Amino acid sequence: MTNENTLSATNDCVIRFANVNGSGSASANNLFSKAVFRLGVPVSAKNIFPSNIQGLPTWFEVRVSEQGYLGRRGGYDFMVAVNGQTMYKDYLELLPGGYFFYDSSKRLPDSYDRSDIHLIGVPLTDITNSQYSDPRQRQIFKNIIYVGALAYLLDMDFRVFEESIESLFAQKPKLIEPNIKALKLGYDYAEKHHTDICRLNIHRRDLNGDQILMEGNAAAGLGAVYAGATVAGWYPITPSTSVIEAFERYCRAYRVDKASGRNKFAILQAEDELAAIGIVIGASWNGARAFTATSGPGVSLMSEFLGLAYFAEIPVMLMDIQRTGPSTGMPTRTQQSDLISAAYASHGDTRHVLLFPANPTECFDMTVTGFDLADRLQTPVILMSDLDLGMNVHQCDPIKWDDSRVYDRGKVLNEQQLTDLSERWGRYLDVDGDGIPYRTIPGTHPEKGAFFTRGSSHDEYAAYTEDGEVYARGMQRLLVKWDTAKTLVPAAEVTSDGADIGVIYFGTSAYSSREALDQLRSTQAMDAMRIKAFPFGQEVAEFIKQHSIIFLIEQNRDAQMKALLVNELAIDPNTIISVLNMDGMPITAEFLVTEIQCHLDQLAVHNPDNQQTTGGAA
Amino acid sequence: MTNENTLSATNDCVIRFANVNGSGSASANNLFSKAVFRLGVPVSAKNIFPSNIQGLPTWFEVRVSEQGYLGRRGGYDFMVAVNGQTMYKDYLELLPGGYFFYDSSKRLPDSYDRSDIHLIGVPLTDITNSQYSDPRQRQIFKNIIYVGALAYLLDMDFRVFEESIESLFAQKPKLIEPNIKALKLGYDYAEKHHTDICRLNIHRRDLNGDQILMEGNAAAGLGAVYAGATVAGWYPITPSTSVIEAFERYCRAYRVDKASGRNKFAILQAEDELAAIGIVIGASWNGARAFTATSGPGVSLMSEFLGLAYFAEIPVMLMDIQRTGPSTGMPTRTQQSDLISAAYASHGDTRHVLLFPANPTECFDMTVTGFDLADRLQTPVILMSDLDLGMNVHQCDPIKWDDSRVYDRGKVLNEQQLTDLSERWGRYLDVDGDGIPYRTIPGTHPEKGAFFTRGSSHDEYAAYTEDGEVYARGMQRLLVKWDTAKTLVPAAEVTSDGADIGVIYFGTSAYSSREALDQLRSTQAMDAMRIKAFPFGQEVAEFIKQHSIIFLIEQNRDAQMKALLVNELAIDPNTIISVLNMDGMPITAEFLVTEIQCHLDQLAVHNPDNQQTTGGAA
Amino acid sequence: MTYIRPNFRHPESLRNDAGYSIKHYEGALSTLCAGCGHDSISAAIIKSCFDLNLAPHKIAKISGIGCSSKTPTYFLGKAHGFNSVHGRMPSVTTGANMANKDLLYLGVSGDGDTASIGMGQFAHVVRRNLNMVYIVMNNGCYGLTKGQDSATADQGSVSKKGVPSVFDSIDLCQMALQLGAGLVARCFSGDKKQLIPIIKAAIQHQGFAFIDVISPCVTFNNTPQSTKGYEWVREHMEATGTIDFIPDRTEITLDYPAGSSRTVTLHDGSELHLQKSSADYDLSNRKAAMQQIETVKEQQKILTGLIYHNDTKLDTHGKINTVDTPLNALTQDELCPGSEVLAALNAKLR
Amino acid sequence: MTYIRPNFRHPESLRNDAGYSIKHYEGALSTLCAGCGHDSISAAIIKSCFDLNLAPHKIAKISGIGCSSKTPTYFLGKAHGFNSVHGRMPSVTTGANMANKDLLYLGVSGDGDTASIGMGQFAHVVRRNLNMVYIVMNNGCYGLTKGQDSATADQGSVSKKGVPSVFDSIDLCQMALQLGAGLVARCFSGDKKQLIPIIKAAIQHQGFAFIDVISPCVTFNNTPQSTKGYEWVREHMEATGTIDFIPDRTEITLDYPAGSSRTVTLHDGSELHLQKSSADYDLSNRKAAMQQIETVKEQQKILTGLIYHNDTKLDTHGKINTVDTPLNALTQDELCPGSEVLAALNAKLR
Ligand SMILES: Cc1ncc(C[n+]2csc(CCOP(=O)(O)OP(=O)(O)O)c2C)c(N)n1
Ligand SMILES: Cc1ncc(C[n+]2csc(CCOP(=O)(O)OP(=O)(O)O)c2C)c(N)n1
Ligand code: SF4
Ligand code: SF4
Ligand SMILES: [Mg+2]
Ligand SMILES: [Mg+2]
Repeated sequence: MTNENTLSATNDCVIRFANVNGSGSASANNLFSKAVFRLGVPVSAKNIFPSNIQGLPTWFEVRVSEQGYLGRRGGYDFMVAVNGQTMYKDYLELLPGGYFFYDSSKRLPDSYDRSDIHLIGVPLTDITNSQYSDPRQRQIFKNIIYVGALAYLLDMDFRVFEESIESLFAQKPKLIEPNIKALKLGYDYAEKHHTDICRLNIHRRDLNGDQILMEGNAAAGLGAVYAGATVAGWYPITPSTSVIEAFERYCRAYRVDKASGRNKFAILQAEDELAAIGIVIGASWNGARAFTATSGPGVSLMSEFLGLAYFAEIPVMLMDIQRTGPSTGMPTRTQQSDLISAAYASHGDTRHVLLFPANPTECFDMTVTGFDLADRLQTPVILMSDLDLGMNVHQCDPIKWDDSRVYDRGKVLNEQQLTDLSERWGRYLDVDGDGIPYRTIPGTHPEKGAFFTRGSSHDEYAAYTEDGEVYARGMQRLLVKWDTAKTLVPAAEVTSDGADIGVIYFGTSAYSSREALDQLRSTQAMDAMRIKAFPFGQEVAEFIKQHSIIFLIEQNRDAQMKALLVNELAIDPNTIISVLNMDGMPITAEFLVTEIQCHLDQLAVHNPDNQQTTGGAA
Repeated sequence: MTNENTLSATNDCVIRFANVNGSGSASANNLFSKAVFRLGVPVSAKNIFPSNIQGLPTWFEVRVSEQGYLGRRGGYDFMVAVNGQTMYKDYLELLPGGYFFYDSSKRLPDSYDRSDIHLIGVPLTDITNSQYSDPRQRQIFKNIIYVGALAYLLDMDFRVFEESIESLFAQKPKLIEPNIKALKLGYDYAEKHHTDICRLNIHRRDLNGDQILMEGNAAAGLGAVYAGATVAGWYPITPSTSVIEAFERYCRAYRVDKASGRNKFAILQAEDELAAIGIVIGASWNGARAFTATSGPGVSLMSEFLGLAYFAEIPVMLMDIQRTGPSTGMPTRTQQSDLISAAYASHGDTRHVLLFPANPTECFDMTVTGFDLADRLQTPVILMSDLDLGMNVHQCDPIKWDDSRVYDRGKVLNEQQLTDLSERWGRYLDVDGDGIPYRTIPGTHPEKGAFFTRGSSHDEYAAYTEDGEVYARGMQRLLVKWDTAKTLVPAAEVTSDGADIGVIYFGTSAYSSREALDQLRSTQAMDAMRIKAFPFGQEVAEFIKQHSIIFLIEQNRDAQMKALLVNELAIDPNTIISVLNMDGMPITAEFLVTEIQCHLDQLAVHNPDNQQTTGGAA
Repeated sequence: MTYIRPNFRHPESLRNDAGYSIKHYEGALSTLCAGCGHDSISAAIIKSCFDLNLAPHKIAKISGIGCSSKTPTYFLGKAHGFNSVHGRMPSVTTGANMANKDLLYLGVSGDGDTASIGMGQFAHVVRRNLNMVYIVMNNGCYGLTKGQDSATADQGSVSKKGVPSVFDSIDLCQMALQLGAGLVARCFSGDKKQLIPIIKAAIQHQGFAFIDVISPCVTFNNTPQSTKGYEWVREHMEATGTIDFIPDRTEITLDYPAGSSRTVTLHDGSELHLQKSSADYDLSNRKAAMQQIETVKEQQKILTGLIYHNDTKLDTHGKINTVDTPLNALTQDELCPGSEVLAALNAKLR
Repeated sequence: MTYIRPNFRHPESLRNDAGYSIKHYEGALSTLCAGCGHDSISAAIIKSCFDLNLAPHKIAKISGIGCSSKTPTYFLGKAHGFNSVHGRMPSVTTGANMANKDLLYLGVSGDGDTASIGMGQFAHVVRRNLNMVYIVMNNGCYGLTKGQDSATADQGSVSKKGVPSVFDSIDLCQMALQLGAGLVARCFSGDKKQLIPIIKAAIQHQGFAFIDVISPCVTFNNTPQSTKGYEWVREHMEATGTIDFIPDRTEITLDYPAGSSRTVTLHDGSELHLQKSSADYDLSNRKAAMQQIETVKEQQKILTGLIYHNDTKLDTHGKINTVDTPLNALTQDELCPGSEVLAALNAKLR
């Protein structure tokens, strides 16, 4: 292999760890990525795990990027291949010029015959076998040893690893020394046998400011605590479970009454998702802030109840941590494919508010906003997160809370207000013209404000009716409320420079989209918009109108966001070119650049003067 | 009132009966409408009933139309007002010049002061009280008496009523005479007291050919028998229950083994809709033709299972007899509002085949076709009927069956075929390029063809996989299958004369749409298309392309068919003007004419030369 | 269509100790069929709440879908009501109860609503011992959808359709017992003397109280061969005892004949007195109660009355250890940790 | 990751009377955790089917979602399998059974899959007496979603998380009994000697056969304080008897000590023999069986073995009176009434 082909870079590489799940590799790999972060270098890590508990292939991808690109780039520069089941595939996937790190206790078979990569063998098994006798220790320290080797190979400051180990085991100091010893074993072996082989380096910088490392689900759970949620009904499902786990953890930390030791929260593991959302609806109806978290199959099961909440106008906060569908699909892979089913969940004419967080900080913020919106609009609000965002650790801005912020509990009449009412109160009466009526909470007033909530048709005073006109009036008012929603949801983030081309993305595609845009803009001006909510505000319609070519980036097969845009904003679908990633892996910048460039090239061929481009179909 | 204002017509009127439910009026009213039919005059009847069992208002609307218009016209010419609860409202709703028939045993209050209508009082209570002592008889014969009076007032051949009674009570001949007596009581009273008052007549014609009177649900149930369905899992819900009741009735008639008295069918009332569709999926998977019928709430609950059937590729025949949503909504009113939830039911990227019958004959035909399509495409097929079609008696073409027709059971390998296979068989392998793989039925072959069905991701050989590429390949193949579906579903019915304007409708809107078109065409050329299925065939796209102004008629609030068209065919939504009826009552021709004319007038104002019309937003 | 009024008609002017007249406990006009058993149960609920001096607005009435589930509209018009979706009353009530432990939760359901589509939620609300009264208006059929057999229709029972039910019936009292309900009773809508004291006891009970009320559907399931018809039930009822509810034992001292009676003391000190009991088992013995139901059933009879009572178990709130203040009354200050703790939290995440 | 092989290893060459070797009954590589109880149950299923000489392709194995529900992939590779959705195995099996009464239906579920999300479907498949074997691999937790307590987790039981379960557990055997199952058994995955004969009996049973197999989750619920852990179960098992399955009673005449044994005869003439029984109740007496479970539980023990057996009831097909030919085998000729009858029908509709 010639030197020119050797990958070399400082603070710019992708390292992939190939492991077996249940083997303790996760903590070692996290130790590595956290070390990068602590070196002040932007880092992102993706855990690609199987849908079982033990013994199947799992990967961990670490992107190191001085430029701060936190999405997947595409391609692997360095492979830590310690899973025999997938090793050959991993080997083939390495980029030319890259580094293949493997356990050289066994020699590589002859089929491993690439001449365009660097082999880095470290006899992990031999080392651990010689150093440790306990099988469990052998397994654990084997992982730490390769991290130590990486520290040398990537020229990383060893001290940062030591510090990490020290803080990690602050509660169990006995474990500090053996772990550091294991690190050293790897470091030393690599130093001795692979001196100066690797031209990928990770050197200390100070680029991470006050950023933190957090999982989106933890942030959403914390958001629910800050938003004052007291009731959670839920049913376990990957990848949403950790939202509730985080909520519980933070509640235990901040919400236990000191004096009595009793809980200012009620978390019920329900018997299924129908019960989970039933609990949320009952609690919300009764004036508590309540929420649930689930994934696609749960959203399908909640569909009937979502229609009830829409029609009876009950606040619901639902978090959909999307995974790859349809059906059970790939439970441990990501996707943005529940958009249509969430937006229009339930039979009849229904539509629900969606929020699209793009990082953990937004998971927190949008959760809090979501509760406010649900209360204000008296309707379901669905936080459309995904596995990538929810279960991976992301580098993001710190969580902030403004102590002067007051919860918006919406139009709820208290006892005094009810007493003071002179006109007849109507639960479903639009007195302000915003389509939002006033509600009351059970038990508020001895004489006034009681009403009957029902999913069947009702008049302005909540009485049952089969009068088509009255029914239609109520349904039309819900459209007025929908218009109000457009003015209340978070606005899209627009970067506009008057270019002809506009690129739209949302949620976790944001990371890679930004990186791709940086690359594409070197040859072509492009504006960008990140959608944060459904229904869409005026700015979304305008952005689309202002650009003759629109690229819309999604992580699903069926261009679901496009369907929402076209349907809600009456946009000509032909003006939108979909760029779709659907394989369950977080979208890469490389894919985006290739796809968009390819479309641009085609357009150029068809319209050499680049004038009246109308875009191609998706 | 001047004579000019008096409504007068032969075989062209709308009569509305206002009754109390549970009072036995239904059979009397049916007797009346059936008499019209037997007089050879086209008739249609709509039963507008409450969502309870006894004691609430119910209406029955009979449209008599020599021209053969079978939809609702709009307006009432003759009101049979025998429900005190709604009488005043009924009174006000009568068209000027119309006839108000009431029980004159009690005098009308002074508030009944319209001078533009004819009052026809018949002392129904007095007559029955004087003639009958048994309270139950009094109630029943009161209804028959007003039918008798109508016979005179509308100048109908009395013999046809006698014949109807005779055939109705062929099994209980004792009841014939008293019923005829009651009819005569009414007839005679009217003849004596209201001689020649009424200028609406119903005279014998021979316009009904070989047509029949049937409910859509009965036809669908019969269709399932003819299609060879053997398993039905279901859960009661209005307005779908009578599909299963009909299926059972016809099975008992045609599917009981003569020798053993045992059933060649299995109908299970399930514990809920999830179980109902689970039963269908299990039975279909195991090679039986199976189906279920439900309404909106059931479709919502079936959503998760529909995703499984889509992804695991299991035939499902589902009938959605739509009612007014969302949630419980108006359970006894009609609507076409489950389109989006049915078409895209379930999380993830899913889409399902929909069929849109417009009359009972089509309910039969499309049920049979639906089973063939489900088997051929190995996917859910949903018959999108509605309450109006399903539960009202419609005049329609007779049911036909071609004995040379052979069920299309699709690509199922039998034992011999499996034995003969030389290549490796793959359950999800597209060998023909149409996106449809071959399946096998459990128990077919001792060695070959067993596979594992799952809702999780699978490769071409039905093995579990978490390989994103393999998953994506499967999902893309499903799109190929979707393209195949477009060529197999019933094509839209197009009437084209090269007009600029095209009117699109589907399902039960067809009746009124045709009538409206006849009216509108007197001033403006218009083409028409009736959509019969989703996904849309090429003809649908072409029709839209060929017309500069498109009106799309739907019975829902959110223009759901428009959303499907726009999304699936990449059509500019601005080219489609929605005409939406959403009050739960079957759409009327009057409404359509007014709405469309109003749009046309507006367009004319905006584009006086009627040239580059692009249509207005919905 | 009638306004539901308890049989024991009080003059409008008569007020209970809380100062409410009976009118305060009534609801809207009933739209059920004349003679429907459900209306009698509504009347019994009205009477029970009146007698117990409950503040009507401190009651939440929650139901599923069905004729039975419509009844909350017809009683307690001053209380908030929630007619949810079919079979899901338990989860909605659970959420409501979590939000505010201080209201009385009156859950109303039908046999279709509970024993079929709602079976899962029923089982789990029992298991969690939610503090509520759960009334099933059990007519053995689906009234609102026109009379299909329900899962409580006994094998061989014949409804208006004329076809005997082929499957075993589900006994909801046995299910409730099995799943750990603290109070289990079965009543007949036609027997107010038994029903009212039991509703009162259920209301006073802390934790999950289950009442299966056999409530004939006059329109679809009141044939002589229907085991849920008036005739059949009247003839086959076997009572655990004639029942008196005594609100405050210090107040009245009734002289029950020794040996023939027994007393159940409720958590607020009120008592349920069973006279001339035919049940010869310990009402607080679950195993015995289960046996007794079976034994009476073997005799082709229906065991009615209070079948089991035990209030020693913690309710859901007790089990998950929530504070005394209703959760919906906690203020933002009490709930939001504020900005300060975030500094430490963020630091930990670096 | 291991191939599931029954403990009693036959040489590959050994064939059963139907001519199949044990390999014919094996499945794909298991991806469960090493030591998972579920793998042992798979092995027992393989062995049972081998011993019973079943044609593998005449079996349909259907499951829900969970580690337990994955197992059908790991046994009977020649049989069609269906890994459906969470909690809905019963309805899919019901449909499959309706389509073809001639296959053996092996339903596999977990305690989460059955006792929580699947409770409703479970109750109703029992009630309908569907002819199937229903095996719950009961580990008291949600294995696949990482160890949350399930509804069968006993109050006070402590999983890997370290927090005792606060709610009552649901006893699925009692539920099955209550709902009318014809064969009810509880086993321990660690006791193949008991499990295999019971699986065989369940397979031979006509109608609904329920086996609750306590099957420890080594990863999340195998602590010493977990009542579903290996240690606890081994120490607290109380068996109804040591069990032998005797395929054909004419063939073998075993000499069981009189008085200490009892025999259950299955519909095909095979027998289940209980030796040294500790159960002193009549296995065909439902009430007694229910009592026995409770009694043993009161002693802090788990009753295992065959708990109840009675095959006198009609299964679902019997109740709805279907023809002998499997419905999926009826031809178009047999099913379609043809054009002729339409003339009469249309005439009636005029
Ligand atoms: C999801 C759903 N499925 C079906 C229905 C139709 N439905 C309305 S009431 C009812 C059954 C009611 O039976 P039950 O609970 O016994 O009440 P009853 O009318 O007998 O008092 C059904 C099936 C529905 N409303 N929602
Ligand atoms: C509708 C739905 N909700 C939730 C899940 C997530 N889920 C997968 S397995 C499982 C529980 C499994 O528990 P159990 O049935 O006891 O099986 P085990 O893994 O313990 O064998 C859950 C909740 C799902 N797949 N589908
Ligand atoms: S149908 Fe039956 S349950 Fe419903 S209101 Fe009438 S009598 Fe009551
Ligand atoms: S997690 Fe538990 S149940 Fe699942 S495979 Fe592992 S040991 Fe078995
Ligand atoms: Mg009922
Ligand atoms: Mg489990």
